[in-house]
Amino acid sequence: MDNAFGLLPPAASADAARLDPLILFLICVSGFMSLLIAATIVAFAVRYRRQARVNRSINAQANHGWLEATFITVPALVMAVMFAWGTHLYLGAVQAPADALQINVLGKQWMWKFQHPQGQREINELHVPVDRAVRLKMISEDVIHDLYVPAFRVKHDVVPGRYSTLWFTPTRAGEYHLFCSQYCGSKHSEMVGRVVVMSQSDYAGWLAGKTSNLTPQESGKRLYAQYRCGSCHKTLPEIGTCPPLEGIYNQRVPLADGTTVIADEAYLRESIVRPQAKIVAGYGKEPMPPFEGVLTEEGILDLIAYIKSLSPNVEKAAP
Amino acid sequence: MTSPTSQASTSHTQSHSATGHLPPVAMQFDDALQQHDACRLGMWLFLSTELMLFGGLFLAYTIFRIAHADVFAEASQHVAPGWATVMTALLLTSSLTMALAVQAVRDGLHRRATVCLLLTMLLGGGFIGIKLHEYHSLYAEHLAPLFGWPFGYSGQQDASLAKMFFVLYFFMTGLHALHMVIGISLLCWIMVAMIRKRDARRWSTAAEMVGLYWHFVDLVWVFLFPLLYLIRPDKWF
Amino acid sequence: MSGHSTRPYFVVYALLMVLLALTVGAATQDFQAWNFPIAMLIATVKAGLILVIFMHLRESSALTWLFASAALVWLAIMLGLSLNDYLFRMG
Amino acid sequence: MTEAIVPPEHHYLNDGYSARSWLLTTDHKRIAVLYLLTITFFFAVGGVAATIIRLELLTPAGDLVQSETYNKLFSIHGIIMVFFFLLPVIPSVLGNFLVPIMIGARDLAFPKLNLASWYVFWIGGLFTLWAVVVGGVDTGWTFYTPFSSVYTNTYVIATAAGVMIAGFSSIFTGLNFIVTIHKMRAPGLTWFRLPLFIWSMYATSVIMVLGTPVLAITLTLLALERLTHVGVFDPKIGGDPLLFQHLFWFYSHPAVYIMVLPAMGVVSELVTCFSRKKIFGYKAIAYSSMAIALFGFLVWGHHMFVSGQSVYAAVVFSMLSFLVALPSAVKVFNWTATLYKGSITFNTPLLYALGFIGLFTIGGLTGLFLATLAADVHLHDTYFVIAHFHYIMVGGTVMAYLGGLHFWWPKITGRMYPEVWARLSAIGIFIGFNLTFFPQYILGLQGMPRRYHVYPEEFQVLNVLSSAGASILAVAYAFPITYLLWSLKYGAIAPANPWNAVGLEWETTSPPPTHNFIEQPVVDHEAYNYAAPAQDSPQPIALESTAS
Ligand code: HEA
Ligand code: HEA
Ligand code: HEC
Ligand code: CUA
Ligand SMILES: [Cu+2]
Repeated sequence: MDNAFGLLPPAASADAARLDPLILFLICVSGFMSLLIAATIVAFAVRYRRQARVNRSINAQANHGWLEATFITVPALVMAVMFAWGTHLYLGAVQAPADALQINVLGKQWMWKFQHPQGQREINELHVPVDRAVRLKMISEDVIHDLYVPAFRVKHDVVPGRYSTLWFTPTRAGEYHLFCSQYCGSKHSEMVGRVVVMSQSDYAGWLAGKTSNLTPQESGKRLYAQYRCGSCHKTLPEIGTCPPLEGIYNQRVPLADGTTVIADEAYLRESIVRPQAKIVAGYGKEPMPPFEGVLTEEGILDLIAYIKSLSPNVEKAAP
Repeated sequence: MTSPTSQASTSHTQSHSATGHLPPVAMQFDDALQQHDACRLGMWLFLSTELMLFGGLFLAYTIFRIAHADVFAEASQHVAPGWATVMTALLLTSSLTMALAVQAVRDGLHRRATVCLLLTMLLGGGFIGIKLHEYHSLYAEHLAPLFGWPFGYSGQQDASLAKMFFVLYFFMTGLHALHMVIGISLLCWIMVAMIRKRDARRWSTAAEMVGLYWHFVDLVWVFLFPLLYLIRPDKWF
Repeated sequence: MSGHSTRPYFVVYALLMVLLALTVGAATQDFQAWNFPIAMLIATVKAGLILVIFMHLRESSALTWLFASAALVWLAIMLGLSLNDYLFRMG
Repeated sequence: MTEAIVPPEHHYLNDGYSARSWLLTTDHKRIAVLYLLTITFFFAVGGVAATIIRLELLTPAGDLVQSETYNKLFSIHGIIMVFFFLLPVIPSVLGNFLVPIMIGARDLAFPKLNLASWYVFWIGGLFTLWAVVVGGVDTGWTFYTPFSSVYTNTYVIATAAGVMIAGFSSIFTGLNFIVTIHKMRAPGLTWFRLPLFIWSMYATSVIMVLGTPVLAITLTLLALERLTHVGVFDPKIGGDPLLFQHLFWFYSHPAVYIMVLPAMGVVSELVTCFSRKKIFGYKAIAYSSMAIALFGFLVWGHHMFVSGQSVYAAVVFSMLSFLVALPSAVKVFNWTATLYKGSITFNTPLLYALGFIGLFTIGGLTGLFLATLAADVHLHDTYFVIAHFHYIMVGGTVMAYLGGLHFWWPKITGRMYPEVWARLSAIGIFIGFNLTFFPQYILGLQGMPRRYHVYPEEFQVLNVLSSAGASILAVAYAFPITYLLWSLKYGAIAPANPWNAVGLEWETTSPPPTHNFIEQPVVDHEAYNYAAPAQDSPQPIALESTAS
């Protein structure tokens, strides 16, 4: 019954296993209510048709307050269950586990690019191991897209200008549809692909067999040299006119305006693309040039991977 | 078409002192009071729609200002608070003259109404004049990011975010200025009637409606002024 | 409509000018977190005066008051529920 | 009862035949007729687009039209159907005709504004049609940025301008209704004596007046961004694309209630009339309309559950979405209860009304799936959503509109429609409708995304079913259009009160005189005061008036 009598696609993720009972519940409640109302209408319509000889006496004075109250409370209770259940599942799926496999996703008109931590890149195809949490860090280069895997029951918009995340734990090996489900222009319906869920060992084999490109971290390092970031950002202990980047990931950074922010991925991205937006306390007299439009989104993802690698110990220590 | 059907049974009593000063009654209304009430209610509803129209811009402004408080504070140094104070004073004064004009029309004082309307228009015109001057100097300073005009922002803050301030500035003041222009044309229309010594009573409702509109435009400015010109770096969160 | 005296208009006008001076004055001082609330408070008082006297709400029916405030409520809904998103976004 | 029914000598239809007497009329009834023609035209345009969509989706491959064309088709289908058909249909046609008559007034408060609204509507319509003719628009009816503001190269500005202008016509209508209902009720017609149709028109008008301006400014910002390359939505220039979605749905969610509240008003009238019984829970239905108008503004974020809005906002919007569903539930139960111990005749209008209740219930309940956070993650932007809103908008509102049109057709035209044909069509529409859209629920559950020109093969069977249903539906819709036209000349002359209904509109002649009533009506009783049906005996279908 893992596909709810064929109404749902095969359930291939932990989310699917959790969601399907809720959907079945919704279907049952709706089915029951619809039938109940339809049956009542038909029954009344037949019984009280004009030709029928039936007792039609009603007490015009009767107070139907209790009935009206029932009309509100019963649906309210049913809906409360729906709300609580749906919200519970939703909130449970917000935060990805810290040890999740991190894959970068880039959406653009009209293709999906995936990049594995070891550097393998693929287009419109995503290979993931079974029974391991996978976290997608996604961004779009142009319009809004949306990554949707029906068999996993997950989707999230892929927005330009900011990272969004989606995570899931595949539970069954196989091939599944991957759709773009936010309308994005002419070839929206062709921005599709497949997710291949493999056993852990197959996945390892696949990774090994795949001609590995540079890892994000490595290409980040190259870009770092190419764009001469190091000309300003000196390595410790040498301190120049700009802040050192070692160890900053997920740490609190004091800003010039007196507040602090946590140097997460969104912050790092902003600091590269639009450095002036948040200036680190004590710096900024010789401002950093904005790299907006200079670097591709892919390049930025790589640079962030590199900067993160400069903070080896704090990776999981999100405050 | 304009014969008032008298309704003995209506609840609308004609006891009001001002009834004598109201315009003739259209076919669909029972009496002048009903007509006047309907017009007023309609006008207030219209003003609600206007407020919601500006509301969209206020929302955009709010979220960008919260996100980039420092940028907005710095960028607003480039628009002239001094001139804006003068503009606010002009507009507030015009609201006074407008209120007086409405009263004068209602009292049938053609001359006084004309003068007050003229003053209102002049004050409004002065406002537009300064506004144009301000637009022009922003354009000259390359701070008008419209129509592909050159944009160059020199400040501590990020230029592309500062641009957002100027975009909002132009959209908000532009929409407001457009309302001013419409208001001035409406004033013109009433003033012509006053100069031609048309029966002022026929115009009292119209003048009152234009007055409401004018005050509303003034009211929007009362908020735009501190929001766009007097920003201090504020730290809320 | 009642009371054909124009005196209230002048009184309100004087008040408005005082408030204008007050806003401008307040803007030259730094009240830290209170800068914005102060500016908005003064603007609201000004708006209130315009509404009540110049726009005759004082002499108007409850219905007119209702209509005048409806858009404010709706505006508050729009701002409130949107900020509910913007202020709580993560990352 | 055998005496021949004679039409009134003077009525609004024979009060001048010149083009001028129609095009410059300020008579709300004539304006309603102008709107009727206009809106039927737009329905046909949107329907043709729907037909091509369904033909294309017969096969998984994109073989009938190209993807660009397909995208333009569903965009124009959505835009025309929503902004130029369903939003105005009941308010501007039935509302315009009935609001003044039902409250015993001679006309709306601002007749010229009413005429202006029709012209403004046409100006907006022409802009949009022009955009379609010169090249179309491919943004979907939702105009999401930055696709619409930067990336597409179709006619977004003209379309947005058209929609925005049409919005003003809806503001004019709403404003007119509110003022009229407040100020022009007949003597004795207190708020709780008003027909429920009036309550629903009032609630609708509130949304129109307070919501539509936000759409106007949003589309203006969109057009400006496209035109001047600066703006607040494009992330490349520091903007926020989600801001567009907030602004758009701030209007467009309440707008779905503009589309359904009037239908609920119509159904309330039909159900009582054909059960010959005072409506059950008058106050509950009246208040629930107002509640929908207010709460409807609090839930727009349920269209953005997976867009990246904050988790906190998502939870609040989900909860409020359930809240706004409650008043709808109240209405459904009260209509059902009205049938109890009624004396029911199955005339066409009632068939449509019952169809409405059933289909609206299904559409509404599936709306609850979408309001449930975790479920929406799976169902968002799939055919489930398409099925949800077609059930409410086509199965619900279009049905109610057709029911209302048949009900008041004698009043509007002075002619009866052919009952047998009408019943057959109503049944045909019901069957065709369900065949078209029920399979789409399953498609959605299985994960077929919407706005897909080509789709995986496993979805074909259900798509073929849906297309088959759509062809039945198209033919069934052609029937009323035909026989209603036919009835104008050959239909039986309608008496003043063919349904033996109560309500001021039935106290005047069919069609009504230009100023609606010969004598100013005075009301001294509550709405729907049908005489209690006699017990134990079949009710004669009589033509004598029960209203005293
Ligand atoms: C007239 C139009 C109309 C109406 C009335 C509604 C009514 C409702 N809608 Fe719908 N909706 C649309 C038109 C409409 N909608 C459209 C056009 C879209 C798609 C837009 C787009 O993206 O293109 C949409 C999309 C949409 C979404 C977003 C889906 C997505 O894109 O992911 C959601 C999510 O919450 C939703 C929810 C609801 C709810 C909860 C109601 C409720 O108001 C329904 C209330 C009614 C009932 C619940 C039925 C009656 C109740 C009973 C019989 C009582 C019994 C009940 C119980 C015991 C529980 N709708
Ligand atoms: C508001 C009202 C409304 C109405 C009435 C309809 C009516 C119909 N709609 Fe649609 N629809 C929408 C609103 C509406 N729709 C919206 C808002 C969207 C979303 C768009 C978007 O994604 O942006 C949509 C999207 C939409 C899709 C999804 C497209 C996609 O996502 O790829 C489909 C697919 O089946 C569809 C089908 C139909 C059909 C078959 C009808 C039928 O009911 C139509 C039947 C009517 C006629 C056929 C015309 C009348 C008949 C005659 C005049 C007789 C002569 C004509 C012929 C014989 C052809 N609609
Ligand atoms: C001209 C000098 C210069 C260059 C070149 C430069 N930066 Fe910077 N960078 C700065 C300065 C100055 C700051 C601190 C002020 C600020 O926050 O804007 C900074 C801040 C940062 C920060 C935020 C650091 C923190 O502690 O929060 C990051 C991340 C960063 N830079 C990354 C990069 C990357 C990646 C590159 C190359 C693509 C780069 N920088 C190139 C001068 C430079
Ligand atoms: Cu990408 Cu749709
Ligand atoms: Cu909605």
